[in-house]
Amino acid sequence: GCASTSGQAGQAQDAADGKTVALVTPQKAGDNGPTDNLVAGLDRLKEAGYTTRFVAATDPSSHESTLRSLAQAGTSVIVVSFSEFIQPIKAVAPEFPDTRFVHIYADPYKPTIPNVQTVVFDTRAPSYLAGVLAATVSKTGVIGFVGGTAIPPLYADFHAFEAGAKATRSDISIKSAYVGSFGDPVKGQQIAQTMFNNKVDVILAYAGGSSLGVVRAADQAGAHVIYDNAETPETAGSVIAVASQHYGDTMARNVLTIPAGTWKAGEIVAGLAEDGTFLKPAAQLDSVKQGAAEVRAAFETVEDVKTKIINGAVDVPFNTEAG
Amino acid sequence: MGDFLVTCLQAATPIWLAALAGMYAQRAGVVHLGLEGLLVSGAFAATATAVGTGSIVLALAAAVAVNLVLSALFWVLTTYFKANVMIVGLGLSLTAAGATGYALVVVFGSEAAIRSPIGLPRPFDGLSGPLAPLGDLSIVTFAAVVLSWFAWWSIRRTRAGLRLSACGSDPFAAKSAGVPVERYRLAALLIGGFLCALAGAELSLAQVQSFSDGISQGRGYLAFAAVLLGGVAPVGVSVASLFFGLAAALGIQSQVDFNDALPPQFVLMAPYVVTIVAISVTALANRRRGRQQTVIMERTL
Amino acid sequence: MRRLLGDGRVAEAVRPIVVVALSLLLAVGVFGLSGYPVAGIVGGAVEGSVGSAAAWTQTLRWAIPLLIIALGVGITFQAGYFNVGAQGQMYAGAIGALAVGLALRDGPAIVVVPLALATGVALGALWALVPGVLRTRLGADEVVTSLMMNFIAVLLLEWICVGPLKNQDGSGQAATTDMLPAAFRISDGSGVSPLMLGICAVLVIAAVALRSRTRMGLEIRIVGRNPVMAEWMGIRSSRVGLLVFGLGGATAGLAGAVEVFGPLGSLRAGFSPQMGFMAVIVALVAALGPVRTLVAALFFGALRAATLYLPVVNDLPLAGLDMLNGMVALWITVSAVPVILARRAARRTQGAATVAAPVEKPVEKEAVGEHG
Amino acid sequence: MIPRRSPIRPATRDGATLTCAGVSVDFGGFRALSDVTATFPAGQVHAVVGQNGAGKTTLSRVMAGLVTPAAGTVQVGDRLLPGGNVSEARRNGVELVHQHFALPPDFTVAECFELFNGEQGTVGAFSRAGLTRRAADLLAGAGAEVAPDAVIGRLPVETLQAVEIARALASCPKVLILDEPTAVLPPPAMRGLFDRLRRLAADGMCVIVVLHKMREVFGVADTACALRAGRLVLEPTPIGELDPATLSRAVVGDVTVEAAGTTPEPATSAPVELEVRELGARSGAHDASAADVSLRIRQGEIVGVAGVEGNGQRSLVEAIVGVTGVRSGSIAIGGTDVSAAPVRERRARGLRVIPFERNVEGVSLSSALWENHAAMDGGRGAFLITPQALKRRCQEALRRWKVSYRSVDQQTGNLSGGNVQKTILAREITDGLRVLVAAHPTRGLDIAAASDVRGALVRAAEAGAAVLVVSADLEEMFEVCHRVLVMLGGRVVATFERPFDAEPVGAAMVGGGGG
Ligand SMILES: Nc1ncnc2c1ncn2[C@@H]1O[C@H](COP(=O)(O)OP(=O)(O)OP(=O)(O)O)[C@@H](O)[C@H]1O
Ligand SMILES: Nc1ncnc2c1ncn2[C@@H]1O[C@H](COP(=O)(O)OP(=O)(O)OP(=O)(O)O)[C@@H](O)[C@H]1O
Ligand SMILES: [Mg+2]
Ligand SMILES: [Mg+2]
Repeated sequence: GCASTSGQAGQAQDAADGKTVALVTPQKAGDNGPTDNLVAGLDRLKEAGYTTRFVAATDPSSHESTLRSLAQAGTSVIVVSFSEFIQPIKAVAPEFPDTRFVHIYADPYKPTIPNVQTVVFDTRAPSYLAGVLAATVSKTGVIGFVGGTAIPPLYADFHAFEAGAKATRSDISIKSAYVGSFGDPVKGQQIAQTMFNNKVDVILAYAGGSSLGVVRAADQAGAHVIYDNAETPETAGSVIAVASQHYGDTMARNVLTIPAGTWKAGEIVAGLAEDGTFLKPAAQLDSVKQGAAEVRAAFETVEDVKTKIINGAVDVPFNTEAG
Repeated sequence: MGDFLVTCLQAATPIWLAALAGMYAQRAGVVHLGLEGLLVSGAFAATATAVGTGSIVLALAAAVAVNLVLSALFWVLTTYFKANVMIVGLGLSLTAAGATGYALVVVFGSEAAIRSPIGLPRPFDGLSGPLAPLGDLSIVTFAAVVLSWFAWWSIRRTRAGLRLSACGSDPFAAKSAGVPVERYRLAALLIGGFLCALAGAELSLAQVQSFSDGISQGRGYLAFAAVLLGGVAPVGVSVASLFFGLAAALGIQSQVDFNDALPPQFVLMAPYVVTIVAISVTALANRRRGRQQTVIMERTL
Repeated sequence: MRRLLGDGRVAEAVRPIVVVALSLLLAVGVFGLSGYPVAGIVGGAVEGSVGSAAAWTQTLRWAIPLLIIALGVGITFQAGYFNVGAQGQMYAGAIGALAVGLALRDGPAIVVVPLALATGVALGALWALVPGVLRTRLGADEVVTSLMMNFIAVLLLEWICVGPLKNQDGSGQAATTDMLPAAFRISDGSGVSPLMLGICAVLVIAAVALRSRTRMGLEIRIVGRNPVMAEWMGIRSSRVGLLVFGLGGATAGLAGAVEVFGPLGSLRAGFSPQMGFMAVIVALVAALGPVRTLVAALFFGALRAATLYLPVVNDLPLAGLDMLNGMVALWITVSAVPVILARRAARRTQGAATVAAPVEKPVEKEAVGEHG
Repeated sequence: MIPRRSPIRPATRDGATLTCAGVSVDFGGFRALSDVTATFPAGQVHAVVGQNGAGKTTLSRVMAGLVTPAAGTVQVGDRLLPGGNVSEARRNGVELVHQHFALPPDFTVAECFELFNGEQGTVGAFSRAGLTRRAADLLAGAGAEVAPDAVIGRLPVETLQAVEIARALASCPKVLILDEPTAVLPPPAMRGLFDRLRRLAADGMCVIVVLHKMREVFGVADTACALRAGRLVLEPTPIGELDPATLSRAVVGDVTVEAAGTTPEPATSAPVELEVRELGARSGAHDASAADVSLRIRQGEIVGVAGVEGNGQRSLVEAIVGVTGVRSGSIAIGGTDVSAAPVRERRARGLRVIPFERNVEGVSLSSALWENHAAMDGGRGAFLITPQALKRRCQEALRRWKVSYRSVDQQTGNLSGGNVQKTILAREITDGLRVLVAAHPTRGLDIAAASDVRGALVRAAEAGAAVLVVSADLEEMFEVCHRVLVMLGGRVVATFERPFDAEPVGAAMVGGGGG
């Protein structure tokens, strides 16, 4: 590379201190969901004295070059999120042994790459719990799943959701649909509305930006939503629970192990047990018009199942196939 | 059933209004590929203003104002600077997408969706009985019904409409009849800007009451397809748009009902496949009826 | 629908430069006004595109697919068809090439790679022939159909990546296919290799030859400007139409195949989402001339490299760069510059003119492309 | 076609004198008109003549407000018109009937009337019934038999002209300008038109007609003026003070126009080069289907097909050329059946064509001259070409045909109509020519250019080609043809041999008896 501008020189300087961290995500910020969550984690690193940079690399064919540019610019830690980055990391990480890579939400690399740490987030378990919750609180016996795009992790989440619901109530009926985009709340609303018109009364929304549409439809229909993003004032009244992940916290914690000297390559698990992923009652649950009490009651079952999942008594299926 | 029809109408409304906009433009001789951009800019302006002022009237006014400016820009570039209509249209769509995303960051500090405290009024909210589903429809959907009638009337039953159509059918003839062709084109584009402002407001403020980056998701291009599918005629364009609404609602319904049967990607493809088939069938029918496109001499003035 | 794509006359070489420069200025002005450091942006852009060997590699890496697609798009436009489906054709080509590569993953590279690239070319052409046949046989508008074919291809690619060709490593949650064997790759991840540059050189030479040394090139231009006259002269314009759709699709398909066998090594859902549209702009900036396409592709490759590099050194939102690309498209066909220049030139030579002044767009579909 | 009967519409408004003072027009630096000053008094028919590209159309358009003059004024009566304002011109009673008609092809006849004659500047709601009724009245008044809801794009040219004249008269103009109205008319219809113009002038209207043929000028006009290269070389002069020779000289300058002369008779033993047997073919909505058409043309023979436009001539020509399929019967070139052969194969056998519309079927206006010329071996020839060689070939051909051009790289659309026609001749009349099909070969050409073209046809025949001429210009056909067939409703209804007599031929064209 070259270091002609002062910005570059400054970065190189920081790199010498091991204090620059870059976050690369495959989606733009602003989804109020995973990406924003990660960006919040980045802000914590900034507070901790890191020079931070956030890069939204929306074009999969640019992933490799973005990683390479960052590494060449002397970035000391590069955090990437989601499985889109598996192949680019495999290609780039070995070229820059002095740069640490933290991969949030992916399968561990086999064999382990010495400068890559993978944080495996288990979102299946909270999906399973969401199925338990939905089946418990549903009055109609019909529940729904709304995904963003139809991709393997969401298929897996759906299958876990289905299993949780079926295990709770064998006659439960489950509808599912994919918006086709994580950024189309309008269609999310129409899908949810259609589901509510077809007897669904609880939806697990795993649709990022499109989930807001699901919430709006639920407001209209007086139905319940298990939400995948951070709560906002708009989600009051229909969101009964949040099924999400502490991406940002986990990321910040893991990056901070580097100066602490405890960083290790390979696999780190962030699941229910580690509080990396969770299903918890909505903070604004009291504003839900009907059934807040039932939801609270249902959470006793949920906690019960959660314990069983953690100690292995309940097996959450893992199936990334469609259908 | 009523619910299903309401979903059809909701899905159709933005496409419908944008398609009417495209119809006016194409009648006047301007192929309008900027509909997508105008949808986004209308949606953004409406939502940003609603967030800022809390007034739905101001929100609509802002959407209209922004779209009038962009439509005028379209006109200036294509008419005065003789830029290629289609490239400018596509460029407008791309620029609007980028500019609204950029403005989100600059004005609101993040790329996050902005949420409006208010939505479009729903004139029949609170009805009970079989008409209850109508309560879910925003005022813009009803406006679309009225405006499509207006489009029909203005195009088919007024001299101004005849003059507008002449600008597209044979600009030289129009000019010979004393029609100020460029001004009529500007008028058509401005009407289109207004219609797309309503369509954009419907997208962002009717149901989801928020604007997020890329909210129109290609609906403007479907609207353009509806213009051609509907034979650039008011009734045909309305029918084509409603057909797209129906296709969208059916797509959703079939996902909900049989998601296991078919990979979701194929269900999501349906509207596009349907469009191609419909355009081809229309073209074939026109060809059968001998309505072939002929090379028209462009007489210069 | 046949359309005019600019009237390609005086100062044709100057116009794109002026327009692009103005767009850049305008965009940088907007960035500056909204509080981003102008010097940092410009510096970063230069550094990311031409500032180092790595930057040059990046510029070439993005110029290659743009060039390959734009050469074909240019041919299609020359014949008067406004095919905006390069994106979908590129995906079709990528899918076809990868499928062959994976199916024959144990075969010898010397056989499999050419076969796979050829499959990509064929599938790209087939994808383009859908709108092509509908247009030439039924008269269905190619803008709409090719646009719709793009949407379909995006979903098809997504399905391929999560369904039939899904990478089953680990828990199988990546929306991507298996990697091709390293022996099959025609470049490493940097996306530039002598072989790929060679392919580009061959294509540019072929396009130049097609345009100025073959009867086919001549007939394509005649069909593009007046299909009726072409028919009367014995040129079957619908065949030429199919041919150019096929050629355009073939190059886009090749670009997809080259992406997969070069920098990517596997298919990823939604890769290079703007490539097709950018190639249209490249072709138009170059006024459909092959050599100028090369220059324009390099420029837009550099712009893309800069665009990708800027977030590495700056906080500029990605949307701002989309806006910049959009603005280039917005002004790119503006002909105010040549109109003004032509008027000047005419005023100078006034009186000397014995033959009429230039004709302005005499036939509706005339004038895709440049003259002389 | 429907013969026009009594044109009964009187001018209900007084005419007015039209005056051009110092009118100049620039087209991007090219001076199309310079300093034209002329007065056209009311109550007369004024002829405007001039070569192709002389500026006749431009002058008409300036008067009608369609072109903004760079300098000068147009005055109607005592009212000065603002330059380049059609509405004002029309409000002051100036109507222009265009050379190529300006009616939107998607419109119905009734809609056209409303477009042109509805009140300006109002939204103007109307009902369909009202529209149709008004149109029917106007059409009846103008003696044109057209259905008000007929679509413009499907009407034959002659009917279009009737519609255009009806719509021009509907606003009771003071000044009526017609740009080359005779180009599309057969003789009987032309006579009808002239009668009508005379009557309008008699009623006080100022009628200005752009014409090419001396006979027409002397047949209809009260005054004539001539344009040459944008200048008025002959002021409107009473026709009595002029004779055809003087006027011709004013038009073409000092160039002498040679007559094509009479073609020598071909030997009766000469082999048949083009044979059409019981042909059935249909070209499209604008033309009658050719039905049961048979004709044989020997080497050296020129056969004319006369007829009112729209009676199957186009179907016949397109079937011979091969752009329209043969439905029944057969076509043979040089004894070989080519009924199913594609265009390029027929051209390879020596078929050449001068098409109906030179700017549509003949050349690509925005292509370079050499490209248009190289199109001659369309679909054939070697895969690789050498542009330099093609340019040289084009250059030689254009020189031989005395086309005035600057460079073979120049856009074809920059040439005037006559020169464009010559580039087509230069491309089509080449070695290997065996059958030449010439449709309206001289339409719209000035005297000099037209005579060149006729000479070319004759020379082609002398060199042994079989020539088929389709035209509505009987004079021209009588001059060059050995035989003339008349087509009506897609059939050959009569055949005439030398010596020709215009009366029966004209009668046959409109279905009044035959020979
Ligand atoms: N829009 C235009 N731009 C440039 N030049 C033009 C334009 N219109 C006409 N001209 C040129 O002006 C000259 C006069 O044209 P005009 O149409 O008036 O000729 P004309 O006398 O009507 O010829 P014709 O007998 O062929 O109809 C021609 O040389 C023509 O090439
Ligand atoms: N835009 C233009 N620029 C330059 N010349 C033009 C333009 N439009 C027309 N002309 C020229 O103006 C003249 C008049 O055009 P017009 O349309 O009347 O055709 P024409 O040459 O008279 O042939 P014809 O009457 O047989 O169709 C022609 O010489 C033509 O070449
Ligand atoms: Mg003329
Ligand atoms: Mg003429």
